[in-house]
Amino acid sequence: MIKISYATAIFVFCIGLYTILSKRNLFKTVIGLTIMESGALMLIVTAGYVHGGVPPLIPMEGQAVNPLPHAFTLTAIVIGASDVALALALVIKVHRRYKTVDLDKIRGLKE
Amino acid sequence: MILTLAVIFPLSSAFVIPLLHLYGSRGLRLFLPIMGLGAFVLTLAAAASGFGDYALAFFGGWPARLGVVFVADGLSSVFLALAAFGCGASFLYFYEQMGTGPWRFYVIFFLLQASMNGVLLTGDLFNMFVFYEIFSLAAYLLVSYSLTWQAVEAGLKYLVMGTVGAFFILLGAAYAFIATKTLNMAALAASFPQMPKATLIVIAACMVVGFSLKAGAFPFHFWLPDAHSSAITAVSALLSGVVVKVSIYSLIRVSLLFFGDALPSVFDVITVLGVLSLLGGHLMASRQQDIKRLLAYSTVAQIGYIMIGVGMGTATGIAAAVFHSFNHMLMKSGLFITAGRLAEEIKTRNIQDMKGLYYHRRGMVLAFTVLAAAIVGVPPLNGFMSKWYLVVASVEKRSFLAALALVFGTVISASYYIRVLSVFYTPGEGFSEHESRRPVLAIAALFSACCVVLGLLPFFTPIWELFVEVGSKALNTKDYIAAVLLK
Amino acid sequence: MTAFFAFVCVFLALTALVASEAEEVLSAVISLSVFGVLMAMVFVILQAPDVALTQAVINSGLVTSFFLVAYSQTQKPNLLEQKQDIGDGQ
Amino acid sequence: MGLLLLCLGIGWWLWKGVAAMEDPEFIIGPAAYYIINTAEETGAANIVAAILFDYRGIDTLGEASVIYTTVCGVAMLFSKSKYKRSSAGLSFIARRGVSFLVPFLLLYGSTIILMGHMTPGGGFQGGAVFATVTILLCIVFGSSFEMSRIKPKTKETIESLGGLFFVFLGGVGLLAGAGFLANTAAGFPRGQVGNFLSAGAIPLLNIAVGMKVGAGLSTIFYSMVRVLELEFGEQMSEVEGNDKN
Repeated sequence: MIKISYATAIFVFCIGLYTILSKRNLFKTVIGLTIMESGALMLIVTAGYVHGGVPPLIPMEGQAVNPLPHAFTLTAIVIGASDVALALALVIKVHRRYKTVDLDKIRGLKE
Repeated sequence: MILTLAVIFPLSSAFVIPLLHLYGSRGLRLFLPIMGLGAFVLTLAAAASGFGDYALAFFGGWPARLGVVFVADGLSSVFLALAAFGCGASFLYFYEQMGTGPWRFYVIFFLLQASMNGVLLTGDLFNMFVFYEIFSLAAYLLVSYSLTWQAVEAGLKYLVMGTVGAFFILLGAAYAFIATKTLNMAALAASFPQMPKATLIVIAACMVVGFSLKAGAFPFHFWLPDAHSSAITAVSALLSGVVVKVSIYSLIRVSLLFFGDALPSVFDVITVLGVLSLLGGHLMASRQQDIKRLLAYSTVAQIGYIMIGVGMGTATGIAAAVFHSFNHMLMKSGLFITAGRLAEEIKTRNIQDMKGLYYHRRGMVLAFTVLAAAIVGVPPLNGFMSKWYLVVASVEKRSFLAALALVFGTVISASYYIRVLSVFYTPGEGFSEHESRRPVLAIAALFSACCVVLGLLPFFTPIWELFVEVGSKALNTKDYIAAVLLK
Repeated sequence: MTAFFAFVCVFLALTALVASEAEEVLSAVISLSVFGVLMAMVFVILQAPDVALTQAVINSGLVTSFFLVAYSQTQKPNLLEQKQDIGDGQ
Repeated sequence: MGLLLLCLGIGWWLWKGVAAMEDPEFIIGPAAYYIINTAEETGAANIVAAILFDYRGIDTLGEASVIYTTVCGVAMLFSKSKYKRSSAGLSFIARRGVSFLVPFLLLYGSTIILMGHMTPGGGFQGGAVFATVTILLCIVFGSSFEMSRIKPKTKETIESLGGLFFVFLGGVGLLAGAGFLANTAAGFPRGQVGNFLSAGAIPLLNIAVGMKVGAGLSTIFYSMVRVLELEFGEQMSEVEGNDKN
């Protein structure tokens, strides 16, 4: 189960990277950022899972999973959301200048 | 205590400024210079506490293994001093030009300074990522601060590239966490050599790619010239002088601490990246007609110099890299301030339109000349000294190719800076006849004087030995681990 | 449990692919929202309720609404032009 | 196609990095310490909250600052924009339904924040719920309704005060000599694990973060909703004129 999770996380990360590299639409780029971030987060959360673990809440019955990655992930989710919000705000701004979100048509800064 | 305050004071300044703005703007006029000065002094004090022994600050009173710890050693001290001076100059320049009107700029500026100190001080990989993100977001915003379309577009480009870099760093941290179940940098450094080779390579690649993206080394450089040339002058000076150096610091810290023993081939990769960015940056710079773009590409090349120094992986190499970082902060901030001010005054950034500028703006052009001579590496100036030590370090390590690239790069940079200067000194007409205001001239003069002084100091004082000590201390990871974990 | 988890993971990868490959930005955004909810499910299965709550609220709620706002902002001129066209037609 | 292959290659290589490590059978590292000692040392029943606000409190301050930076930036980017026209909002039934729903949502958000040290949740999640409520109000009642009720100035004040409150609570620890953001070591009462009043400063920190995140995220949304920019104004008013005709 852990290996499945790792594999999915890596696959998702790579899809995000591929989206950023290949798509010419600025919205797609931002979507790629979100997907990439989720992949990295899934990897971290999976790192804390142990077989048959219970959530890290007192009182616990049985062995708890590792709570440290949960704290990391919480922080990282909020950071990712802020990144995305700022990126979208800038996309709106760029769109107001060029009236398009197609990277190929945005050629203000050359070379 | 002082380490904590160096982060908390600018941070709370950033929280207070909107309140001051909303409820009585006289307070803002009164407190803003105090805040700027306080941040400057506290950063310098934190830097001073790190020289000599390791200075530590434990958050929440937890030991380093459990909580987050701030560590100041020689390496972070030098970079803290660099950040203090660069931020101070940029703050002064902006304050002189704009006053207290654009208060949002100051909020973002103080957030940048607080998080920068955080990155330089922290001893925890995830904490570094968090501070790094504040710092990067603030940098993207400062780039697009002027809200011209170039600035917004450059900001978006910078944001996308920087965020991809940040996620690579996060991925590297995730791998490190999977392998060791901790993210304290000292604990990680202790357990890295036992890690499987495949994992180690993945972590190394993620970190190098992430930090190179953030620093703008050659294959990942394409956002840097746009961002650094589209921003307003104060921000350009800040970005080229300080922001890039923080990424360099993280690269040095991570590569030495984690891969110094475990995977030494990382340093070869860093050297190759350095040589590539040196040659690429200089070649691109020599083709530019826009003076700020020229300076921005020159920054790419100078990052190459610093990375070659890091890639040597020896005490001399690290010392030369650190020394060159400091010098580059002085030179490039000064160049951006002078060139940016000149370009603002004559309302063009095209080099060809600046013919005869010397005869109308003597002070600024003279300062520019000194700084340009320093960055090319004319002998008694600081640029020459650090480049000399870089060559010495690479010859010591027997990587003659790197040394050759260093020399060759200097020749190219001489060619294009001479092109700019010859335009400045050719007689020409058509500029309004008012000299720049005094404070800006004073900043420019101060920076060029520092360049001369730092170039002469190694002849009279053991300042170079100081840097070598910083380098050898940074290389000594055992001491670092012991100092952090055993307290 | 493992089989269910594998099923969710496959679905997750599929929604990520759709979000990446969809022609329409709007369908990509909706797919991203579904992706966020599935990710929250994965976090629940991995015994991380805190993270799942955050993921559900922030990533599939707030971020999606940000995307939709930004998308509608960029669509506005086109909409207006269309309206103008219709007006001219009349 | 080449890019796809490149990404798949990177993925394969990342997978080899993961496959080289063994799955954990039990917990090692600082987390083992947290699980055993959290109840005794911090008094929080939710170990994740204890880590976020006590063991690694500075991370959380940084995280709150990230949102603050974004809010500042988005407000800066759209500072020249203006609301020219409020969106109309939805029908009467939807309005009634939502105004019935809103108190419960607010209650839910406050519960998440206040119980953050005992159950899953906390300042971030609760703040995000509050922000969602304001977004809902914007959609249902039109964008000018919320503006007239809660001024941007109020939101900005709440946000700054939240940040200052966090720093102040941290500063108490610094003054007590136990380090920034110290909790029980700085004299905050630990209380009984599982009680509402327990875990020292953690509930207070949750409130501070909730204030900051709620106000911040809703400011981001409202800045982005601002419809028109000045340079765009004429074209829009023309179109509006057409609409009326």
